[in-house]
Amino acid sequence: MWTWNNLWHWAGHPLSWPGFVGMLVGAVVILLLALLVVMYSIYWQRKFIGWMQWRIGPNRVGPWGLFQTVADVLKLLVKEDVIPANVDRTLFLLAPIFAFVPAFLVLSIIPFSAHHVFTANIGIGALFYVAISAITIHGVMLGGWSSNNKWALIGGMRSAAQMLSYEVPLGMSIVGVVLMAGTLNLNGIIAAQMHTVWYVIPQILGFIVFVIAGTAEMNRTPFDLPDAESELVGGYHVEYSGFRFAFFMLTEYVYLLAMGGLMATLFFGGWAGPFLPGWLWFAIKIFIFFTFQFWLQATLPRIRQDQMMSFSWKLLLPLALANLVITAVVKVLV
Amino acid sequence: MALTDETDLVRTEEMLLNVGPQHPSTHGVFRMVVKISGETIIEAEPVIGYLHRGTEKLAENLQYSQCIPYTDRLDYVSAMLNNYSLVHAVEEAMGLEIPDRAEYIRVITMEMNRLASHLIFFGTYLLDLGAMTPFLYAFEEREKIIDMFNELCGARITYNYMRVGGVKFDTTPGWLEQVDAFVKRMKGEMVKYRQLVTGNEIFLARVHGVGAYTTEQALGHGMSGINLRCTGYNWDLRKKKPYSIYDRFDWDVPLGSAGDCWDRYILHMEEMEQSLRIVEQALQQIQPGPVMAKVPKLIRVPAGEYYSGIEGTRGELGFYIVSDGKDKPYRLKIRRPSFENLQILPIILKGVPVADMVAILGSIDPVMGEVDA
Amino acid sequence: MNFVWNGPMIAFYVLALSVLGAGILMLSVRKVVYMALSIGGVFIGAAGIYILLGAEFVAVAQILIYVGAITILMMFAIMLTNHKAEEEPFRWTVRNATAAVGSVLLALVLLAVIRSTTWPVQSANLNLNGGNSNPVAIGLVMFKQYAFPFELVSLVLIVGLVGAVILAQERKEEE
Amino acid sequence: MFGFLKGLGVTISQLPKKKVTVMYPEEKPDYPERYRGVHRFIPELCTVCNQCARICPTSCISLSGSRDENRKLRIETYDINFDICILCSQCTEVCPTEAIVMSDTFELASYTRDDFYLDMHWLHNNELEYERRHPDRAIPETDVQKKAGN
Repeated sequence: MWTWNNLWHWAGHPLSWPGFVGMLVGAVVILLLALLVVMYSIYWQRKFIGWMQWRIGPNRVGPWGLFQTVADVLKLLVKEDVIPANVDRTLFLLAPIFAFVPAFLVLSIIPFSAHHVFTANIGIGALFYVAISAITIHGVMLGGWSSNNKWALIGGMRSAAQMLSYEVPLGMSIVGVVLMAGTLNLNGIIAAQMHTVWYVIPQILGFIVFVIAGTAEMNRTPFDLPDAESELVGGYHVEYSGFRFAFFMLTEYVYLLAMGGLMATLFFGGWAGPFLPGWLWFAIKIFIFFTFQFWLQATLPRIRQDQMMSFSWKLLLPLALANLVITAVVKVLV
Repeated sequence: MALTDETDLVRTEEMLLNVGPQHPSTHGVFRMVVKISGETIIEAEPVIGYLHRGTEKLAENLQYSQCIPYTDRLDYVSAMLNNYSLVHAVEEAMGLEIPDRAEYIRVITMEMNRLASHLIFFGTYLLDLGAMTPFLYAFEEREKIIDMFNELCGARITYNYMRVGGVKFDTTPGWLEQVDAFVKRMKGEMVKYRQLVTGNEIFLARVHGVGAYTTEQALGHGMSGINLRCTGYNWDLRKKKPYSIYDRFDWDVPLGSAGDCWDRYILHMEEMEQSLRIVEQALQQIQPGPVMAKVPKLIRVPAGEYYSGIEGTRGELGFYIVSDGKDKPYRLKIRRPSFENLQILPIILKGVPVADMVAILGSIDPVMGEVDA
Repeated sequence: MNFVWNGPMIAFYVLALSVLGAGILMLSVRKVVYMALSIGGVFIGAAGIYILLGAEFVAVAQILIYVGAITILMMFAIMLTNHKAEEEPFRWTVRNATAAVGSVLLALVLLAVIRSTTWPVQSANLNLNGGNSNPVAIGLVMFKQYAFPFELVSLVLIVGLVGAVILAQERKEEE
Repeated sequence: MFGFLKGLGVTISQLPKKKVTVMYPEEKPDYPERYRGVHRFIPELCTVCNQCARICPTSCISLSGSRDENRKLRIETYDINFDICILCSQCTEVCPTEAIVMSDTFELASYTRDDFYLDMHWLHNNELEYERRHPDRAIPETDVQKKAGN
């Protein structure tokens, strides 16, 4: 039986007050960590894209502009919370929360490191990610609808259609890995990879599908249709300002972190790696994923929405299914 | 388009969407009232006039030389050509003989300006389609052209450089060498642009077969320039009605065939290369000499009606002068190519998705200063 | 009935109350979007109860399919089609009154049936999954024991799907 | 099929390229001599010929002068309504003594419209500033005397 359970000191024991406090502290630590990562991933995004565009990126706030994003976040937090007159008030206020709670919820299953990290070691981790991240669609969609703005409505609808249709190939590409590892538990998947090669090699087809579908799921270039600046002037969050807008942005970047974590876990052996400590390996893998996303963002134009849909259903899904069949056949034969 | 058939399956509510006048992809203060069903446009109505400054009326109270700075502000991304078009019309009317060096400088600056304008097209078009890096690359090269113009005539956008009878200044020492170095550098940049954008599958999927129209439609709407040539109709005033010294250079008119966004895009890229060719030859042929003809201090156009059109960056840019023999035009009519080119929008926007609306509008490449005059 | 105040019990009551609350909310709000949203709340609450019962796979599948897809599709339909966004305010009519009486009667009958049934008492250490983890157990049951019914169900679903497409197609031709 | 990979190659290869950003407020662009910024004015040179006011397409220049004891015209007021000036430099072109010339002052933003009424004092100060910035471009004092004497 799987024994990593013993590492999480409250797992497998009845709930006690110290355990509860530990959970709470762990949640806060992860939250703060996520915020920090989000801030500096935005900083890195601006720097990296700036360098590729012959610019120097943020350079005014702090040394090398290191506090630029901090300043931006502070600005967003102290900004007036504008609620336009004709919005559906309740939903307008709730939508950012719907979007952002699942984003943090999925972080709970990402195994950031082998030890000392508060990860829910649940048996259905991979499926949990796909399921919970689906709730975010509600936030995005309701945000777009309740704004009572036509651009926001189109953005919200696009987003819902996109996330819904890319969830399927995303899930299918994960199934390939699950088949190989024989478990849905993310820790189990890492452990299974420690015995063999990283799954990116045998699952290369699934990996490609995963990266494309994951990019689409996060609404990033070239699938940034929901908030297409040049078409929809910002899409679903066009009416939002202040910290509610910050919530939407936070959602986007926390998903970037979570998707990076998931990718590292499923295809690159998670925290496993020689010499360096586990959390550092994990950070390096996520960092590479971030950089790759920003690189795409700097290079590619935006795909059109009908092409986006047919790309998912007519190309990615068959590919993912083919990958699944091949994996199953190989697994049975070998 | 195929999209309309699919969306017919679901009856959705029609929605009136107001695009602009402050929309990032309308290239200025342009407004379109589009009726959409789902994301498909069923009707589009362009609304113009947000940048109207009454240039034509103002000109009636200005001397010809005073009109020149106003032409800068028509098509503000290719002011040199506007300058030239006006002074060319006046020179034709007066029958002036222009010194050779002045003509060469004019051609070099005009073609460089065309290049700068097409660079803006390249950058903003890709920005419309969601890629932001080409914009910065294009603007960096344009910056170099503008810096050279700044050195030549003292302004970065509104040059006010051409004069009736010649140009305002001779080149500064070393300016022609700068241009030469730029042309060499720009050829390398063009290769980079092709690698970065022209082969990109997403880009190809976005522009191929989008916003196509036929030669008949284009002619019927009075379109000109690249927007006409993309349908395969060979019409370039530099070849068809040669003006200035364009007959001294060896260059081609690139032609499209399908009349879609792809053709318009690729024609812009090819025209940039042709402009580089012309500038290169002009740099070899230019000789020292005067840059200003003998012109009376107060310019008077003989009574009569004169029209002269040149190949502007966006099409036939013409100035129609009605003169009663005084030092001010009785009436100055400007044929602004962007205005004519925009007329086809309601037709080609019918049945396309909202995302393509941006792609089509960008490919027509209007400049609002010129549309509203 | 004896109440045991342990964690799962508290969680059960919280979840059950929120499911009921979301259900009542769905019936009482007037805006259609709010109704769709409340039904999403019901689904999430139900998923919570599944987790309490140790059926985590079912819970996650519930969220994935019902919250992630079905509710979204409902909202899609609501937001994109032509409809009245709000219901008429409630009025007592004969039909409504009859429906109310019927519902109360149904509830009473159900309650009586539930109370009169003798439920098998579960021993605490009964191993339902045969030592396997949740998804594995489900997979084994579904593809070994009930493989034929499972395929049959998928066939029925396919027929339903094709039928829906054909129906939509026919309506278009009539117009 | 994989044309976008070439594009990715282009962007990544630009990483080590020299950055083109000008750190603006600390580091100002060096504008050439012909640059048309805000006008500068040399009162000693002005002959009150009114040509600049007449050629101005937007009629933004107004000036007045009077004869001094030597029956020579001396400038008294010289105002540019910078609100409507389009910096076309026609005035400098017609000025026979180059009393009105363009400078390389380009920071034109202001909080009130009143700041855009540039009087002779402001314009002359701008000239002095310009001479301080570009000693090499300043007109020698002797030349000023000579031109003013004519």
